[in-house]
Amino acid sequence: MHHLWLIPFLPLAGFLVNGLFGKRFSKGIVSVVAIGSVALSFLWVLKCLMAVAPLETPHVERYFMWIQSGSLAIPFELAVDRLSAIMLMVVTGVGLLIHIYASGYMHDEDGYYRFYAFFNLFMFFMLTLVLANNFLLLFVGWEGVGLCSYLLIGYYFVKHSASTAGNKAFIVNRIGDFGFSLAMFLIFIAFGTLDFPKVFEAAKALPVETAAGMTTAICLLLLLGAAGKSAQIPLYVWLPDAMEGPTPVSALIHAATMVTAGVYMVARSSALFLKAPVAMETVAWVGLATAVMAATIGITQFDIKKVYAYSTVSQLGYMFLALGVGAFSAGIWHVVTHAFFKALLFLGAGSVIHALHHEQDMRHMGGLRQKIPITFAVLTCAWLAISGVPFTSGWYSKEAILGAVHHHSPLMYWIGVGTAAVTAFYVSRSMFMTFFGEYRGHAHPHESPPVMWAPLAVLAVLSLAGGALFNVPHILEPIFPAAHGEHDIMLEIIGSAAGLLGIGIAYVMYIASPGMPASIAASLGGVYRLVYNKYYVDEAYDATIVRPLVNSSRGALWQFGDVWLIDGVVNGIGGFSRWIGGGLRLLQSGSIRSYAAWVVAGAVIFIIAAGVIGGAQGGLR
Amino acid sequence: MPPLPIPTAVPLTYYLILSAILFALGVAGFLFRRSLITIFMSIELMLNAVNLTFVAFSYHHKQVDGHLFTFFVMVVAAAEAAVGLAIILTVFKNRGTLAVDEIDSLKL
Amino acid sequence: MDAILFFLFAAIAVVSAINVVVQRHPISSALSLVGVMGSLAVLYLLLGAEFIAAAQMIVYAGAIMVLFVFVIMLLNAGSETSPRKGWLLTAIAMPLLVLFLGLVSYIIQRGFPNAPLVKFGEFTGGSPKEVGTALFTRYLLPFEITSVLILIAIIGAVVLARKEME
Amino acid sequence: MNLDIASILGNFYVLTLVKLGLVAFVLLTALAYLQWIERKVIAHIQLRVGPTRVGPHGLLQPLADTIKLLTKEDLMPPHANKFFFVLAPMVAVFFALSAIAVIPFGPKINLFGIETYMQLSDLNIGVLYLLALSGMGVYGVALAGWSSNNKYALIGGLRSSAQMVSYELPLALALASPLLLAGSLSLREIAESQSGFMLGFIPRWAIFQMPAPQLIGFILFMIAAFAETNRIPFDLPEAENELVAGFHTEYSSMKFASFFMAEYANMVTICCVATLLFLGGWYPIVPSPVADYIPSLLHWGAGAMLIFHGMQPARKWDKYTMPAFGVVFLLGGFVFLIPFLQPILLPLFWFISKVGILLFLFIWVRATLPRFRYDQLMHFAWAFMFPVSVVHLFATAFLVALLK
Repeated sequence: MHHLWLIPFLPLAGFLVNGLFGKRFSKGIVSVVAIGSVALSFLWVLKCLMAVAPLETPHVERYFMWIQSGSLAIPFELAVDRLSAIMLMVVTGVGLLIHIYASGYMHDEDGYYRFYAFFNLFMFFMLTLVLANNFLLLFVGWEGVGLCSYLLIGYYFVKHSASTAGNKAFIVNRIGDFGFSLAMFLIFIAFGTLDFPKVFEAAKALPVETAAGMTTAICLLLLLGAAGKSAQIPLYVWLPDAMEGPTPVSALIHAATMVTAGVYMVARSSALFLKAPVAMETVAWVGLATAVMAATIGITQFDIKKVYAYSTVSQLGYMFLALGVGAFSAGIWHVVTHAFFKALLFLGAGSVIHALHHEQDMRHMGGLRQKIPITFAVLTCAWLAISGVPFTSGWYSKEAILGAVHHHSPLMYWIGVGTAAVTAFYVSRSMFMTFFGEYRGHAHPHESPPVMWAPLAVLAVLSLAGGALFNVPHILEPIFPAAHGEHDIMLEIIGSAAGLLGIGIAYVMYIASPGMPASIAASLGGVYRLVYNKYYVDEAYDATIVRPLVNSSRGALWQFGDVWLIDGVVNGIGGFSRWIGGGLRLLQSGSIRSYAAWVVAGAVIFIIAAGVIGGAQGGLR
Repeated sequence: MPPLPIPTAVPLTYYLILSAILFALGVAGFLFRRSLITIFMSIELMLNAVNLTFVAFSYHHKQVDGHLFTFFVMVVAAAEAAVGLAIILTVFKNRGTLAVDEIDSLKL
Repeated sequence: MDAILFFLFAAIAVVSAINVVVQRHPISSALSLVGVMGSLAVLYLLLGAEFIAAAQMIVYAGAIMVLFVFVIMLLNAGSETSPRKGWLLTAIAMPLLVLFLGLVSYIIQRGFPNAPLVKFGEFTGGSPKEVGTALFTRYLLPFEITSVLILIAIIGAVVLARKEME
Repeated sequence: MNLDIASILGNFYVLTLVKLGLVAFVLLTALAYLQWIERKVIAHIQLRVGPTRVGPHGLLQPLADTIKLLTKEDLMPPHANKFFFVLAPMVAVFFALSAIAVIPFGPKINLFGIETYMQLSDLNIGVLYLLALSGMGVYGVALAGWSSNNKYALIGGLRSSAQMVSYELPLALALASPLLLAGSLSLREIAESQSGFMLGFIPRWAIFQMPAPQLIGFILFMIAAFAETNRIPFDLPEAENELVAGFHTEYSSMKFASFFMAEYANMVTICCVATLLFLGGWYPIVPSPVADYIPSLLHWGAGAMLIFHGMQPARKWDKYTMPAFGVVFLLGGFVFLIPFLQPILLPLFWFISKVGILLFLFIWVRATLPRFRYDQLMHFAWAFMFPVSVVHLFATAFLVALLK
């Protein structure tokens, strides 16, 4: 017993304190409570991991029987194995940094305590999700993070766009969660339990089913859930809009932790997926498609946060690609490194936005290199990392993925490489547009306070050295068989080259000859407009799904079902009872005594009846 | 001094019948009194009668449960008295009377 | 001894109960009711229900009836005038009541043809300890619910009795 | 055999009667003299001498008062509800006096081969019995206020009933926590549970007893007790300057006296309860060998002081009275050394002295503090006393459950 429950419950305590009394606290106390709780849980994570190391086998702690109904028995169990250990480290560590950063970024916002309360609540649910030892508890965390994401996207709820974005995220996630819950039902039908160990033991025993079958169905439904949470095709549309939330939220929830929950979940249930090659293939292609699509969209965006949002989507695509080709550990590795550099990118962007007084359009930036040097420096690290410049963290994980992909199918590999180049291109583009050239805005940029750039510095170091520091595949050796595909130096060179190529093109287009992008955009106008408008996916969804749904429900459910059917019945009953009541009303003289007399009469009759029956049965016993 | 006579006891039924009598008297009070307060007191009387049966049966079965029911009845009676008397106060404030047969319409 | 006590206090109870019904003035009724409760408390003691007897005195006689007396004094409710259309009701209800009483007594006699004699001290399960144990083990849920009930009653009483804010 | 039962029974009844007579006599005298003491103490606090005319130092004052009250005209106000007007003082005094029945004054004693407790009857729900009586005590006041058909009296009655009902809660709650320590409702067992010493010198009284010292509980209890007995600073029901004399405005002669008696009896009872629940009943404050001599020493000290004062008299008769009392005290000191009386006298001494100190506290407070305003009183009861006592009870329960 190492009291794992403290890990999630410390942030919960923070949430309760801030949520209940935060209004009365000063901002100092609020941030101390929030950051302190997360810091404590980070330390507690370290302590627990020290205690349970080396963790060859999972360490499970059962607290009480949570749900006990028929054959369904769900204990409240927390477990930590190497996989969840890594996730714990990332969530609490990065989470802590972002909490600290937020105390600077959010300082002038009102509802400061509300922000931190939700932030802590998110940490609680995320840690529950990671520590859960059965699907249901994981689902609780899953829903909880969704809720917090909704609350925080809509943090500026006075802004209509923000609240609608929140709703969109919530609804789209519902679709995914629907899939997830169906998957859980199927799992219970197939295995009779929801506990990870039992399910996966049973799954290991199953034969590999080549055709579609139960396992495949389960896996595809799980994939649907994961796609919802991790913004994969077709459910990625919510993530770009989610950027309406404050930047720390985008960094923590929509880049570093929550969106990787899907990856974690799929990796967690790898035992199932390995038995369903069809599902695996689907995962891989979904990931790849998402990666390409999002990357291309990323090229054309001008809102700096939108660019990073699409880059997040495409990086998640990478992770799914890795999972799909069976390189789970590579995927998780990318989760970790991505958490570092993407959080850094967002926080850096936040720092830029903060510097420019909430200017997000890159066309009004530029030349900030001298004005906010520290931000520039840290962002450069992130830029190198995500572009896969050799020996940065991003490079390691990306190479691992690409290696595995190549082993799986060369076609996918080449697409992946291309995407890598594109990725490098648009990130560089954003960097050049932001920091190089001359300043095109009219705000007066100012460097952010230390409380903001200190975490950035830490993250910068991590995103440079993180890959080398945490050799995830090695750590995950006991859980996932070593990623096949021995290190092929050729592949690595190609991958790195792709990244550098992307940077180079960006340099040519945005530094060397600044006129070029416009002309290119003009030359391929149709394609450009298509991409610029995000392939009209939102519009398509709106036309094909949303509007028909609204119309049909208005017509069928409201007009017919509610107004005609239900109201009709209810009113009918009402009229009928009024008719009856008209008759009975005469009894109701309003004098209590007469009522009492009636009651007594009833009692007497009842007693006579009882006496008769009692007599028939010969006295009461 | 001489030994006292051995005390003679009464059967349980006496208690039950006593409670029946009290209950009937409570009903009578409810029926024949006009003052809202007195009617309310008659209700309390009935509750007491019922409590007596509870305790008597609890003795009969040599189990404590009956006492607990009595206890709960008391709690309910207390709550009822609190709310009921508050209602009576309000009624008196609005109607200026406590006679039930003058308070027979919902709106003034 | 038990018999003497029983008859004594049963008599007191019945007489006071009758008093409750026939007295014209609410205060008199209230105090007669206190008398009923007191004698019932003694009967409870005879039945070995010490705790309930004490609770009867504390809760009923000591709190509830004080509330009644308090309200009666507050309203300064005078004695009743005779009802307007009482005779009809009486005509209907009196026989009903008598019938009711007769039936109940009959059934009781039928039900317990050879009821045991009530001897003081034969049942000692009514001590505070036993009651408390039962209350906090088997009857925990009802107990908690009553606490909620009381909370509701408090709120209701406050809302009803406070001055209208207009 | 049969005869044995008979003798035991006879013995029992006779014994109870004897004890009853004894207690009644002592209590009533004490009540009468308590009033004299109160007047004296207040007088001295206010730098007066108090009653001195009747008897030496006014020692016969109570007697005179009694005679006066007995011989006064018994007024019956017109339009008063006769029955309840007469009933009220009886109710008050009845419930006030009958509380003493369960109060133990000392341990089991063995006198002339008769084993008995220094207590009229040992109810195993003694505490509840006392609570019930204190609840019933309200009727006396309320009825008196209502029946005398007088606005002042009515307001006094209403106030007192509201006040007593409100303060009964904190009283009961404060008194519940020592019960948790003792684990019993019988006053005797509660007192016995406080015998002995911790670390050899701290008495295991409830206010010191580990794991949950009841000091706060004791204070709460005493405050509530002041209110329960309608004493200053909570004597709203009889606030002279607003309500003439409150609920007993219309009363005179013996009825008035019985209200008076009831008030003092309540005072005595509640002090006894405080002593039994919180101050370790009849158990001495120091371990045995020392404790046995303290009474004698005290008496001798008192006697010596009296004689010394008799040497240089302030008033002319002091030179006779004071030495006389001094000698009485000296002899009294020796009485405590008689071996076969010690097991009776020592507990009695400790018990009575504790009660006396508490009674003195009552009087002292009356001489010192001003009166509350009514809304303050209620607000104090519900907004301070009640929550605090609830929290205190929970804390005690928690500690007891944890450490016992």
